[in-house]
Amino acid sequence: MRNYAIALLDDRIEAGLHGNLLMKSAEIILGTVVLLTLAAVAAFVLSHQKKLSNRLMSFLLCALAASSLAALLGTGFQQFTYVTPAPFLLGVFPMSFRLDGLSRLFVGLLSLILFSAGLFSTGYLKHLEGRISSGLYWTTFLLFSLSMFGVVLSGDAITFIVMWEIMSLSSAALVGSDHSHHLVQKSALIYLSATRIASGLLCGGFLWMHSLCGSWSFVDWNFGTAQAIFPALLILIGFCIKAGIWPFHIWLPYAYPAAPATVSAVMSGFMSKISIYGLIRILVQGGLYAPEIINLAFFLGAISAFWGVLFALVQNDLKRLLAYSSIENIGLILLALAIALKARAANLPIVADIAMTAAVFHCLNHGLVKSLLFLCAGAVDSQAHTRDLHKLGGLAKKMPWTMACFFLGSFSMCSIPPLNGFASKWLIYQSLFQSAMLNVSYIERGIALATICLLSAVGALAIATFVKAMGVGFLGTSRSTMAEHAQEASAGMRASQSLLVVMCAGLGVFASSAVKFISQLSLLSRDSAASTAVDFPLSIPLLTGLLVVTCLIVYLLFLESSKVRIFKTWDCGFGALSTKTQASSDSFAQPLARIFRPFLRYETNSTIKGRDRRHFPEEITVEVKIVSILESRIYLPSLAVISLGAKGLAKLQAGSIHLYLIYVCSTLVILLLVGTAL
Amino acid sequence: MNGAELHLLRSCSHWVLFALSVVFVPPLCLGIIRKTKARLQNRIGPPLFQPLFDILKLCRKGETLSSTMSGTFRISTVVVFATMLVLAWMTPWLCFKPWSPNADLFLIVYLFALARVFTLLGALDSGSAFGAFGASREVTLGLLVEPALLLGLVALGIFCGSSDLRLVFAYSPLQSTGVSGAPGIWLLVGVSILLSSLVELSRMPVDDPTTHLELTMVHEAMVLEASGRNLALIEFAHALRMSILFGLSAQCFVHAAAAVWRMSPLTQGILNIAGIGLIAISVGVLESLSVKLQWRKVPEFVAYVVSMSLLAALVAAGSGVTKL
Amino acid sequence: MMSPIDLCVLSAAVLACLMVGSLHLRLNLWMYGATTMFIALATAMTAQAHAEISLIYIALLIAALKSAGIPLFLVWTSEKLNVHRDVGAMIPPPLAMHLSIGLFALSFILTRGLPAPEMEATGWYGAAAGISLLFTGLVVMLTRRLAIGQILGFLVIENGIYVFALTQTLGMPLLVEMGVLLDMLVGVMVSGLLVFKIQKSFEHIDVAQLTSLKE
Amino acid sequence: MEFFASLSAFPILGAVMAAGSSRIEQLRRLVIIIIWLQVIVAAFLCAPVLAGGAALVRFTPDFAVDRISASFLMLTNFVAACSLSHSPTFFRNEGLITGKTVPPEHERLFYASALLFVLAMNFVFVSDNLGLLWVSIEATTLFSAGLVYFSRDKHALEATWKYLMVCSVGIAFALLGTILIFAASQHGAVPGGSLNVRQLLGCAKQLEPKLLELGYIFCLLGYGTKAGIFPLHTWLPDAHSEAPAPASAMLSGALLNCALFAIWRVTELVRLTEHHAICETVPVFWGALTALAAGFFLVHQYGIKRLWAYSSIENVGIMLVAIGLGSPLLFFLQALNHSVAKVALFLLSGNIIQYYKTKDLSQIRGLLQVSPTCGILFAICAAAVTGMPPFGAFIAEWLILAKSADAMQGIAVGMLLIALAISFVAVSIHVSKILWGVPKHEVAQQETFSKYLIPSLLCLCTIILGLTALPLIMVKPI
Repeated sequence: MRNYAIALLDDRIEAGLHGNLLMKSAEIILGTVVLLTLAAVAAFVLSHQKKLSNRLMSFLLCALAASSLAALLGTGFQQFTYVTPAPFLLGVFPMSFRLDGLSRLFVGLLSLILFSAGLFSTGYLKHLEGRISSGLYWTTFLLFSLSMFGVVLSGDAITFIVMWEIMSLSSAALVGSDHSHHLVQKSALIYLSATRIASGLLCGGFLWMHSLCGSWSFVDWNFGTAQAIFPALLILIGFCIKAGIWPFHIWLPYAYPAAPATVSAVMSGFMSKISIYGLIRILVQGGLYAPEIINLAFFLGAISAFWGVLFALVQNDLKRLLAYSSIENIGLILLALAIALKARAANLPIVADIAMTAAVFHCLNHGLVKSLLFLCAGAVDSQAHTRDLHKLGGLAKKMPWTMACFFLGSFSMCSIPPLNGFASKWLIYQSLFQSAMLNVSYIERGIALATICLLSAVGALAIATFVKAMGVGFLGTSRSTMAEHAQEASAGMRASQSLLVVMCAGLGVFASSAVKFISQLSLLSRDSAASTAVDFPLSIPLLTGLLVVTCLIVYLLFLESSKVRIFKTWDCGFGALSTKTQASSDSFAQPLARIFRPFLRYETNSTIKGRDRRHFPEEITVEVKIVSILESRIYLPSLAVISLGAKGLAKLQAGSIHLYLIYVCSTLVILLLVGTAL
Repeated sequence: MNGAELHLLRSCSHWVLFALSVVFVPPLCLGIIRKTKARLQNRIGPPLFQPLFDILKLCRKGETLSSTMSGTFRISTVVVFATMLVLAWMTPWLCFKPWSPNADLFLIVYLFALARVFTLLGALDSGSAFGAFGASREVTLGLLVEPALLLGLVALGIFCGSSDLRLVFAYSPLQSTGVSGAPGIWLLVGVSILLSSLVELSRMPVDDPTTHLELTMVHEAMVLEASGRNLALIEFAHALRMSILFGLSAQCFVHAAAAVWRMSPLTQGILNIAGIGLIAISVGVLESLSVKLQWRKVPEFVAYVVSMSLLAALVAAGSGVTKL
Repeated sequence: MMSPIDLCVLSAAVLACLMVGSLHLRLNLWMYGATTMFIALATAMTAQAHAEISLIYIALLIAALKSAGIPLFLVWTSEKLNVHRDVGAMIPPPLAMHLSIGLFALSFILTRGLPAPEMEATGWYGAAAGISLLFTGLVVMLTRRLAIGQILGFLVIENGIYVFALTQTLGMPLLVEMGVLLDMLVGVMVSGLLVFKIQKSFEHIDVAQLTSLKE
Repeated sequence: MEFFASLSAFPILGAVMAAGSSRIEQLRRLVIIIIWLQVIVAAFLCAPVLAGGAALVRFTPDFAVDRISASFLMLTNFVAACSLSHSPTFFRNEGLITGKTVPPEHERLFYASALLFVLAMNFVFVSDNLGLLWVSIEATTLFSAGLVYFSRDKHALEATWKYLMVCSVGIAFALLGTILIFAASQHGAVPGGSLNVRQLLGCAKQLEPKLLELGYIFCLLGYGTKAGIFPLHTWLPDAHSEAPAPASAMLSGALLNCALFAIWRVTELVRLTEHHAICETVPVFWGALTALAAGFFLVHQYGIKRLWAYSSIENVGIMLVAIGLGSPLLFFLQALNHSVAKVALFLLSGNIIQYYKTKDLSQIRGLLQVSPTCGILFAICAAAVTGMPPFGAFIAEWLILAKSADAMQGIAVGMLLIALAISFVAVSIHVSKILWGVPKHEVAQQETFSKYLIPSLLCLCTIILGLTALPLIMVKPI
């Protein structure tokens, strides 16, 4: 053990000797990090002046994001490892950070999201006055963001797991920050438990790999060997839990709605991608070939893509809907990863490159879009004081800017050209198409075709989901007075939304260069030498231009000059329509939900009251019930088993001293038996 | 005159032909369908170009908007119309087409989706119950039909080794005679595209466009609030969509034929247009013979379509030449 | 063949077994005293067998403190609290006695395998006696409900261990022996005081009823 | 002789004065001074080992400190000093907040027995002789009984009685084990036998295997009872929850280490012999089992201090694994981190109990509202004690897991991981219920700086232990 510690000491010193200019910049980043932590504490100290601390902290957050972006650009494209010098140590381990193509991409994404979250915060936190303690919120938020930087930059397993745990803990604290509601507490605890289980599995996998490869740094880990299957499985499951892949997604629809919008934006936008990052960094770049694992990942990804969007369709809480849709997208990303691995195993480098690019590109896109959508939802929540689609509606006139941002985000989620969602979706389709064409085994071809079919169904469902969100949430007339009195969001909030919208549109229109950039990082392997550029043949800019121009022409030709008369919506001559006559979110989703009844456990019970009910109903109530099978059939029972076991064990502590003495004696007997056995 | 001029003339003629067919084919399709139905009901029926006249008439009218509407409604009309024009340009639904950019099949399908989304938003903007009815049904049909359409095109793509529809339809039958099941694939895909277009366009047996019982309508219910030029744009876009889809399936049938008997591009072109007409007639016949399916039965109908294109795709994947 | 030392310790063990048979506190305590006296005797014999002066002091200490002092103290306590009979827990005393006699036999079997101590023919009897005293003590602790009964059981266990040490080893270091004795005395004192407190706040010293602290 | 004098002078002096003095305020100050003086004394005694790099310092034939015992000696005195320096504040507030003032004679008895308790614990670490080790451990039991008995109500009585009886029986077994080891040493190894640790370590190979094995088993059982290994832990939650907060802090932060240290002594001995399977397999699995059981016990808890008691049991299990892996370094690291965090937790729990006037977890809500400082310190310490990074405990547990994984103890690793997960989830559920929400009824409390001085100090320590090279520096010599 001593040698262990000493060895660590030695290689730390060695690493210290190999310092170069890049490390200087890294030290600068480290410095800012420390400084910001101090600032967070400061915020905590002056937390009683809410306004000031909010301003200061959101500024600091933006500063952090900007500085990290600057550091990214500053360090150019070379990759380097940085091992912390003596004082910055994890007890006995040096922290080792690694900056390369992959982490660069994710750091960039994180910085963007954090920047917009910071912009958003000042305006948003107003409506949480008195419900959350801003000092605590900001401290944990900064801790959260710093730890996420740490995770994507970490070069070895220990740094990774440390940062990972800090991230989980701080995010759980953030989820629970509005802890006066009971539901919020419950959600935070569910999330905390899920994430702890995930990290437990990860620890298991890491320890196992360490005992196999004798090293903590990811670079030395090789998953090609036969006995590396089990650690690979542990790691895969761990990451799946954290990412909210079916069937481990239970925590997600609780956590995201419960958290403040900024937090859920960051969590869904980036934290769920961190699992993907981990999968790429550890399993993909570790050279995983085991078909069992790959097929498992493929299967899980496909299922969660479908399951997520299906449940998103029938949600009535705006943020819950978004949460489920991020399950869908993470599923898509995992699916793409699995396709890449399959293709690599089947020796189809082109397909593998396409799929890999698709996965990473979709990470970026979904990160941006989903944080945009969550921010918009937050804006709606802060202005209309509800997220329930049954109470929303008619916001189009109240908050047009937010509506525009939300619509564009939703289009991108429906992967409609020319927005970025389409580009990455196209890549996934393309990879499947190619493997259906090129793959040697006919079974694989069939699977690819079936997956294409599934994906198109998922796409159509996504359209249904987001049309519902847009139409019921923003169009028509307000369904409640709260929505009636909504105001447009503050300038900062709008600015952050628009920033993200611009990013999405940009990534969509100039997808081809983005794709080239990503594919040249050649993320499939550790050595960035073997890089083959994936080409993106669609001329999206032309298409966009064409669409815009045609729209303008058509508008000018036809509608611009036409005489318009404003009248009320046609009411079949019954007189003024009540807002209840509009389609509610349930009724909009009903035909589709009916088709998928068996999956959703979809039940509608309607009761009609009044004498002669058929002709003169006095009261009609229709309620829709959806039961999540997993939760009711699997998770709750297993929880019950655990708590039952705990109760049973607690019976041992019965309070009688005679019993206790008997334990002592029986333990003695057992020990003697064991001793004789050994 | 030399090659360059000839080529120029050629492309000019293509442009002209294309423009003419974009303007006249869609209303003609509608007209033919109506005419057929009238004939089968022993009526004279309106002249073939009546739909065009209707649209022109609507263009002269002013429009009435609901007070609840935001700008979304009008924007959506414009976008739908524009998208349809772009689609008409990009999709190889006619075999005489001017130059167009990469008509990737996924892109085409998702451009259709774009049009659909805006139609839905327009329908929901007025806050009327009918619009919402129509929208939620349209969305359901979309879910059912999109896989069928996509898979059909994918089958062609796999068979011809590219996802670019230009290449797919430029794919000369001479190459494919060697490959087993070539006409079969074309035929299957043609049929599945035709049937899915029936669903997509919400015509019989899925929906009866001529009825005015709102509770059963899909498309008509969505455009209930539209009027005047708005309505004109919507109707024309709808017709254009119809002719594009019919054109695609006609193309498939032509290729299927070409895979058996060789024929010159000119004949192909003529057959293509004629095919669209024939399809329109047959749709008319179908509509006057069949009855509207019960709403709950629609998925079963669509299941046939999906299975057909899946079959085509599987055959294609099975027989497709493996390029490594 | 059996040395007088073995005889002493074995009779101590038997006496202890017999002690289990009665619930009468004072009788128990005096029997315990007698047991301890036997052990003191055995210590003295060992002392002269191995010419260990220190053991003589130990023997005297045991005789004085353990076989006389402690029983007196506990008897005094029971007089003060005027409890005279234990209620007896779980199994009735005759059965408990037979059980401990059975354990007495068992201890012979268990200790058979132990290697004999240095320059001794056999330490078997001594070891058996020690272990059986240990068992008896445990039986007492498990079957007595009164606090005093439990103290008694603990004392018997202590005796057993001491006997084992005496017969298996050639005298532990004096310091350790002293420490052990001291600890025991303090322990008995502390628990004796506790018994008073228990009586004061519960109006009984039935420890089987102290079950309010549990999960 | 001067060794005994130097080590025991201050505690005994303090104890005598505490028993005698009548002015309580003076006494409170005096105790603080004395205990820190004791820390300095201990530091002087250990200096040659810890600073000078000597392997062993022998005071008398039977008293010596080697590196690990020196580290533990320092830790124990530090823990005791922290708890005792917090106790005056605690007793004052006991009077101020809960209203029922502590009778001065009770407090005097508390200080007296606390100081003697500390002395006994010191002797545990300095005694280089298994017999004396046993004596001092027994002594700790007797003196700490006085601490547990502090509040003199029925519960306290019950807890004390159980503590005394169960531990005495266990300790008796330990004595038997010690005797067996002595007997083992007489068979050829040492003429006339010996209990001197160095001597035994020197001739470990010649010890009579059978007797040694028996002795090991009995010692493990005996000291295990004192350390609260499942299922011998039965006394522990009662004692910890009934004692006043500073006392529970000492019991959990120092006493358990003493017992485990005793186990380490015998394990160390048996490891040197040929057949050391028993001292590897048994502790590793028993420890993992203990951790797992404690995790389950944590799920349904009603007492705030019982909660921490069970978490102590879990940590004892982990330390036992470290012992089984034969690594004093890991054992000490884990002990260090656990003690520091756990002491802080018990002291804070004392404050919380004073705020809410109840130990019942279901009555304690909304601490973040009542006292943010207390709440945040509480949360930090809870995270630290459940082995969350970046606190020291994480590193220690990680090292232990890694070592046992490398030692191919896959099952133990799995059990430990499950145990850690369950206990974390359970603790975090209880803690977040304490922190969040709104208090069930009006809570009277006045914030004073002194209340949080020691806990925040300890918080800082665990963070430093986790985030700096300090552990490396501290444990490098071992």
